[in-house]
Amino acid sequence: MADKKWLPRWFFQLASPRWCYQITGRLLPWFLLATLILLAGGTVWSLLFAPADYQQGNSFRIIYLHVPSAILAQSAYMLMAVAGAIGLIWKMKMADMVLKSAAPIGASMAVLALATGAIWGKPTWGSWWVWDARLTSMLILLFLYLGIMALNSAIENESTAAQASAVLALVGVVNIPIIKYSVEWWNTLHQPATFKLTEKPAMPPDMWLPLLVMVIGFYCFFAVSLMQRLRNEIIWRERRASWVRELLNKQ
Amino acid sequence: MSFNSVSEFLAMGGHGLYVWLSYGLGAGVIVANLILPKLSRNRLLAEQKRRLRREETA
Amino acid sequence: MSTGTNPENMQKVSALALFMATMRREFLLSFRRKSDLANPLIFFLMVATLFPLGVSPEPGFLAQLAPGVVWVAALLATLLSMDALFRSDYEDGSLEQLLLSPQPLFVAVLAKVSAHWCMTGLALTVMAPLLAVMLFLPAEGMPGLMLSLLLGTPTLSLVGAIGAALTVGLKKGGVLISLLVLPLYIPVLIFGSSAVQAAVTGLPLGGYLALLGALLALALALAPLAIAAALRISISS
Amino acid sequence: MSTGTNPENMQKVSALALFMATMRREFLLSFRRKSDLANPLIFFLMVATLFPLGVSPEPGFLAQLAPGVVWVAALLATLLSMDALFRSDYEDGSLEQLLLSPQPLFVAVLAKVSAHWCMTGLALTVMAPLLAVMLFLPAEGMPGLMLSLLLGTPTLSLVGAIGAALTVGLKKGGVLISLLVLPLYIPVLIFGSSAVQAAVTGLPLGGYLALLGALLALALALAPLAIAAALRISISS
Amino acid sequence: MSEPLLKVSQLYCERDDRVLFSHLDFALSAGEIVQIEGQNGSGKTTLLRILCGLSRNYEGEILWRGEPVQDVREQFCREMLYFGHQAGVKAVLTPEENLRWYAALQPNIAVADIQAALERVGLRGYEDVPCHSLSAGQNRRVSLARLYLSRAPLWILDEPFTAIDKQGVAAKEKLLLEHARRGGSVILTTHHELGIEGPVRKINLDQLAGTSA
Amino acid sequence: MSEPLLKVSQLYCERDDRVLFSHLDFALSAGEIVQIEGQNGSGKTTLLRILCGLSRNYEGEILWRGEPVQDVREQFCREMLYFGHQAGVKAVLTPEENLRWYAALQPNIAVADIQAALERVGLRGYEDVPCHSLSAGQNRRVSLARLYLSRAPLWILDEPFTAIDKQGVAAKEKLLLEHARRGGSVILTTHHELGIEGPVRKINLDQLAGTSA
Ligand code: HEM
Ligand SMILES: Nc1ncnc2c1ncn2[C@@H]1O[C@H](COP(=O)(O)OP(=O)(O)OP(=O)(O)O)[C@@H](O)[C@H]1O
Ligand SMILES: Nc1ncnc2c1ncn2[C@@H]1O[C@H](COP(=O)(O)OP(=O)(O)OP(=O)(O)O)[C@@H](O)[C@H]1O
Ligand SMILES: [Mg+2]
Ligand SMILES: [Mg+2]
Repeated sequence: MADKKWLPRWFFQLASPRWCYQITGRLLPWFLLATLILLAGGTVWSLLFAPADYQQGNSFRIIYLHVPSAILAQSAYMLMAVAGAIGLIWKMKMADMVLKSAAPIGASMAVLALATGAIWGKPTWGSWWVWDARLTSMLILLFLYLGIMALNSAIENESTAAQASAVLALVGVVNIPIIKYSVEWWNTLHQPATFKLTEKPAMPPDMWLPLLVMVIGFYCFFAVSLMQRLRNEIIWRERRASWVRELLNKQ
Repeated sequence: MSFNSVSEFLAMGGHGLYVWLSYGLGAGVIVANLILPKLSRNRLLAEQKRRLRREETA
Repeated sequence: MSTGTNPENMQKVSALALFMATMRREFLLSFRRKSDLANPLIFFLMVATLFPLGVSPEPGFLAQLAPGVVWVAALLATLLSMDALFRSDYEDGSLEQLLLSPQPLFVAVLAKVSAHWCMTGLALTVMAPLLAVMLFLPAEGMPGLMLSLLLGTPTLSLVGAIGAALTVGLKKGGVLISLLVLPLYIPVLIFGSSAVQAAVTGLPLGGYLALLGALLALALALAPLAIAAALRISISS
Repeated sequence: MSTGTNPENMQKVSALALFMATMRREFLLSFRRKSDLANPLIFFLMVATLFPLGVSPEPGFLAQLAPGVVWVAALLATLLSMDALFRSDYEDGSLEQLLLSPQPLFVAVLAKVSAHWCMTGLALTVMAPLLAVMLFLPAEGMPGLMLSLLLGTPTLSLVGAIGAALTVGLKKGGVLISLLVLPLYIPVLIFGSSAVQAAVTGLPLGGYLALLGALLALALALAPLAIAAALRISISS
Repeated sequence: MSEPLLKVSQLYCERDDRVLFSHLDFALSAGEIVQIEGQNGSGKTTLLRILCGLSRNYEGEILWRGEPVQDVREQFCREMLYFGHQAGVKAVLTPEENLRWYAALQPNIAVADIQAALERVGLRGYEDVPCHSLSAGQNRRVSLARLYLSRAPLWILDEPFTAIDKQGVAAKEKLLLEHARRGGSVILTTHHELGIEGPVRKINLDQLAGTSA
Repeated sequence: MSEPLLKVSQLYCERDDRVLFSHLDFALSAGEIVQIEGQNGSGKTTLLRILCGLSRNYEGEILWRGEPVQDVREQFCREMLYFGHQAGVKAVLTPEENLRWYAALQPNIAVADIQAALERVGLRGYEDVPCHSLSAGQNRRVSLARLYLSRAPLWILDEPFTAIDKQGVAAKEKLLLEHARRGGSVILTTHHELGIEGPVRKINLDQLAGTSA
């Protein structure tokens, strides 16, 4: 343990499933409240009050779902890779659980980003799908998610499954910049920038403020969903521990 | 407020289908992500309680 | 028992011996059943024949397709042969013995992957000109094709072996492995086919080859360790 | 012991029971590991993504490729999943038991192939529109694509099973099977992709579909017997 | 019962230019247990696979109830149970599901008996566990449960006691004896000393190996 | 030799909610033979896989020459021989080729001894036959030849006598005894009654299975 002195105390508390269960239990209602307020407020704002884009008209409102889900899909993968590294290095069970719980949420965000993008593409580009760099790398990200989920579900033993997914997540994260870079280069090489995504335009504040609200709302939603799944996972894995027994008896 | 009437709001300047499809999908994904863990939690707790009871009697 | 005079050195010698012995064993295993050796090649050839049949037999059109199709075929041929890399060792218990050896695991793993590459990637590279002719690839593209395959296929073998190691404990890993590995193959595919296209159009292809080389260096450095870790994890359940 | 009142009839009943039990078992085997079910589909999807990446992302060009690529992808996805059809039964000894059953072997074989088709061919057909959109296949081609896949994929499963049965006794049959089976797949590929192309260009496609149907009828009549015979030969070595 | 169930005459088999057995003659009547003996590699498995019809790599004649076995194949399969080196157990299925499929293969097995058979091989409580989570011996037991289900008169068993613990072996030996008493007959190989007192006949293959000339 | 070779303390393992063993303590000194006993499914294989380091699915401590085994992994692997349920024999290679590769894995094995070892397991004349043309028992013998090559002090053997004929078993039992006399030690499982007279200690897992609470 001598070599772990430099790590702060809370890091080791994190390793305790019981402590995590309790702390997430206390945080969960607040995050849920924040999620509901931010998402409801953001949706109303973006649908009713944000101005329409002068070029794209009202289809522009899809951005308020599209961008948060795309950002979240990428962040969730980073989180998984970090959790995987921690799980492999310090053999921390909680990190394994985070990795496993984050995967389906991240995958559903990637699906949402792809679906909203595709829907948006139809009115703007006249086609559901275009082999653009951003789109392609999002699709590959979805494949990476699906791979991790499939591997996780194919291995019966929990800790083996967690470690195998961690290795895969790490290999994937090494590859993400390579994939992004290669895909971008490939596209600019083959195809002139006919359909280039509008690089962050100088949006007026009443356009990007609701976007900010939505992004924060999505992060809160991610936290809520992650904590819910995490708590389930904790109960399942610790089902033999006495504190879970007491917890079950209390309810 | 960018819209003058409900029908205008629903039409979204001709892009109603796309916008509402997106928001519907978004709502679906988010709600599913909140509800499914809740359901599986209920199932898990019931299962474990049953197991505890079984072990107590055994 | 035999600590020798210079243990450090002894260790290196015996690791080298393990590398050679493992290579030798893998080659023996393949040569014993000659069909195994020919199969990836014939598969490669057949995927390339499917295209003219399924898409269009027109030379001009095919020439445009050729760089991509050759690369996709090489990629699929590698992928197909990947699943068998560790599976038979797992099933007959040799893999357990390998894991329990005092020798560094990554050495044996590297030997297995090298042997695999010689029998798929290298062989595909040698075969590629035949395919290129069948698909009417212009002659200028040929050096680019060969060089890019030579630099790209080892990466495919190394990365594919990670997937094989992760799925070795599972029944029917065959399809799961493609799911895990294909996304990781995409950069190689892109740079590889771009190199061929550049060669066809007379553009400089040094950049692409350098990139493929960089990917290979990265894979050579990291993949053996990842494979070794994945094998230990898969077995320890 | 239980010769029953009408042995002829009894036999039919028990053969039907065997068919149902085998189907049920195959579905169970797949559903137990949910990923197995999704894998051929995801593979299908990924092969289709490789093409734009390897060849060219340009919609016009891809649209021309689309019928062929979708069909080649379906063919490869079926081929890849074929090897597992009898192998695990062979390895754990269930195949011996199947051969020693007094029931007609071709019934069990037909059940296995049907289950396999439901989980690959049928599923691929349902997925195909997604692929078609990704490859910019014109909307007019869609019905032709679906119909041709619906009629063609069962033939692929049946013919592939013959190859699987012939190679089941060999280690590493994975690539050998493609070698045996691909040539037999070519007519299906040609008629299938022609049907789609005809649909895209607005030509009548009844002829192609009739041909695919005829191939299917032929395969349905002959393949189960061929598979049964091949299995007996493979085992009795 | 004047006619033997199974009659083998002048059976000859060689592998890789080595004669495993030649001039092998024996007859098996109802109620008999025959143990094939021999060293490792003497040809026991090969003989059993020939007898049950899995291998056709032999010369000589095999009669089932007086008729050449290849002519009455279906009848023979109906009345024979083969238990080979591999157990024929699917790893992802539970013991019960495995046996259900087996019952579909053999029409005269009653599905209703499966539970009882599993209980008798000591797998009670494991009915719902997939077989890959069972031990080596438990996997063999799943397959051995078929002996309790079978109504076939002829059992051909290739090392049925591999990986089975002592109590298990004793129970199976009793079962074989019962089967013989009911008029069934058994051909088996095992390297283990049979604890059966009764009508066990031994055939030693080591003496039957021809010269390799 | 005051310090035991291997010392296990408070070993605990559960699988699928069933405790296989808990509070398992034992020490193994040089010259000892320990037989792990237990019914099918009692956890013998699981225990051996934990001891040799293939499975990490346990709680408790395992010391090798006084140090935690995970800290001296390489040293431990060098001094240990594991023989598992699967023989680790490649079917298309000949017995000799199989053993050559094995010799490369274990640096202190001399390649020159391989011929002698094959002869001692009764495979003389089969050195050049691919293993898929050998019988079940002969395949196991190829792997058992490793015992004659090994210089490792600790042998961990999981049912080494499966499929081996009687003479073969007797020879292997003698070998174990010799190994113990030379100061080696053995942990093994077998369902067969050991004919060894000497320092055999038995550990019964059936009594160690905790309540599933
Ligand atoms: C399936 C189709 C699409 C996918 C997969 C996709 C994916 C992405 C991704 C990954 C981002 C980056 C989010 C970030 O990290 O900031 C993004 C941002 C964005 N997308 Fe899309 N997109 C798609 C279609 C579209 C369409 C059709 C439009 C509109 C014409 C569009 C407009 C935007 C805008 C304006 C941004 C924000 C740019 C920025 O913040 O950098 N996208 N999209
Ligand atoms: N992969 C696995 N996953 C979960 N449980 C398992 C697994 N393998 C074995 N088990 C369980 O662990 C228990 C012990 O198995 P193990 O193989 O150690 O038994 P064993 O004592 O070696 O039996 P045998 O004498 O049959 O070889 C069994 O009851 C089995 O149900
Ligand atoms: N597939 C094969 N091809 C060629 N020869 C074979 C094959 N299988 C077995 N043999 C040879 O046939 C002989 C008999 O093998 P068989 O498996 O019948 O022996 P066995 O008596 O069952 O031995 P064991 O007690 O080890 O199970 C062996 O000497 C072996 O070399
Ligand atoms: Mg045998
Ligand atoms: Mg065991």
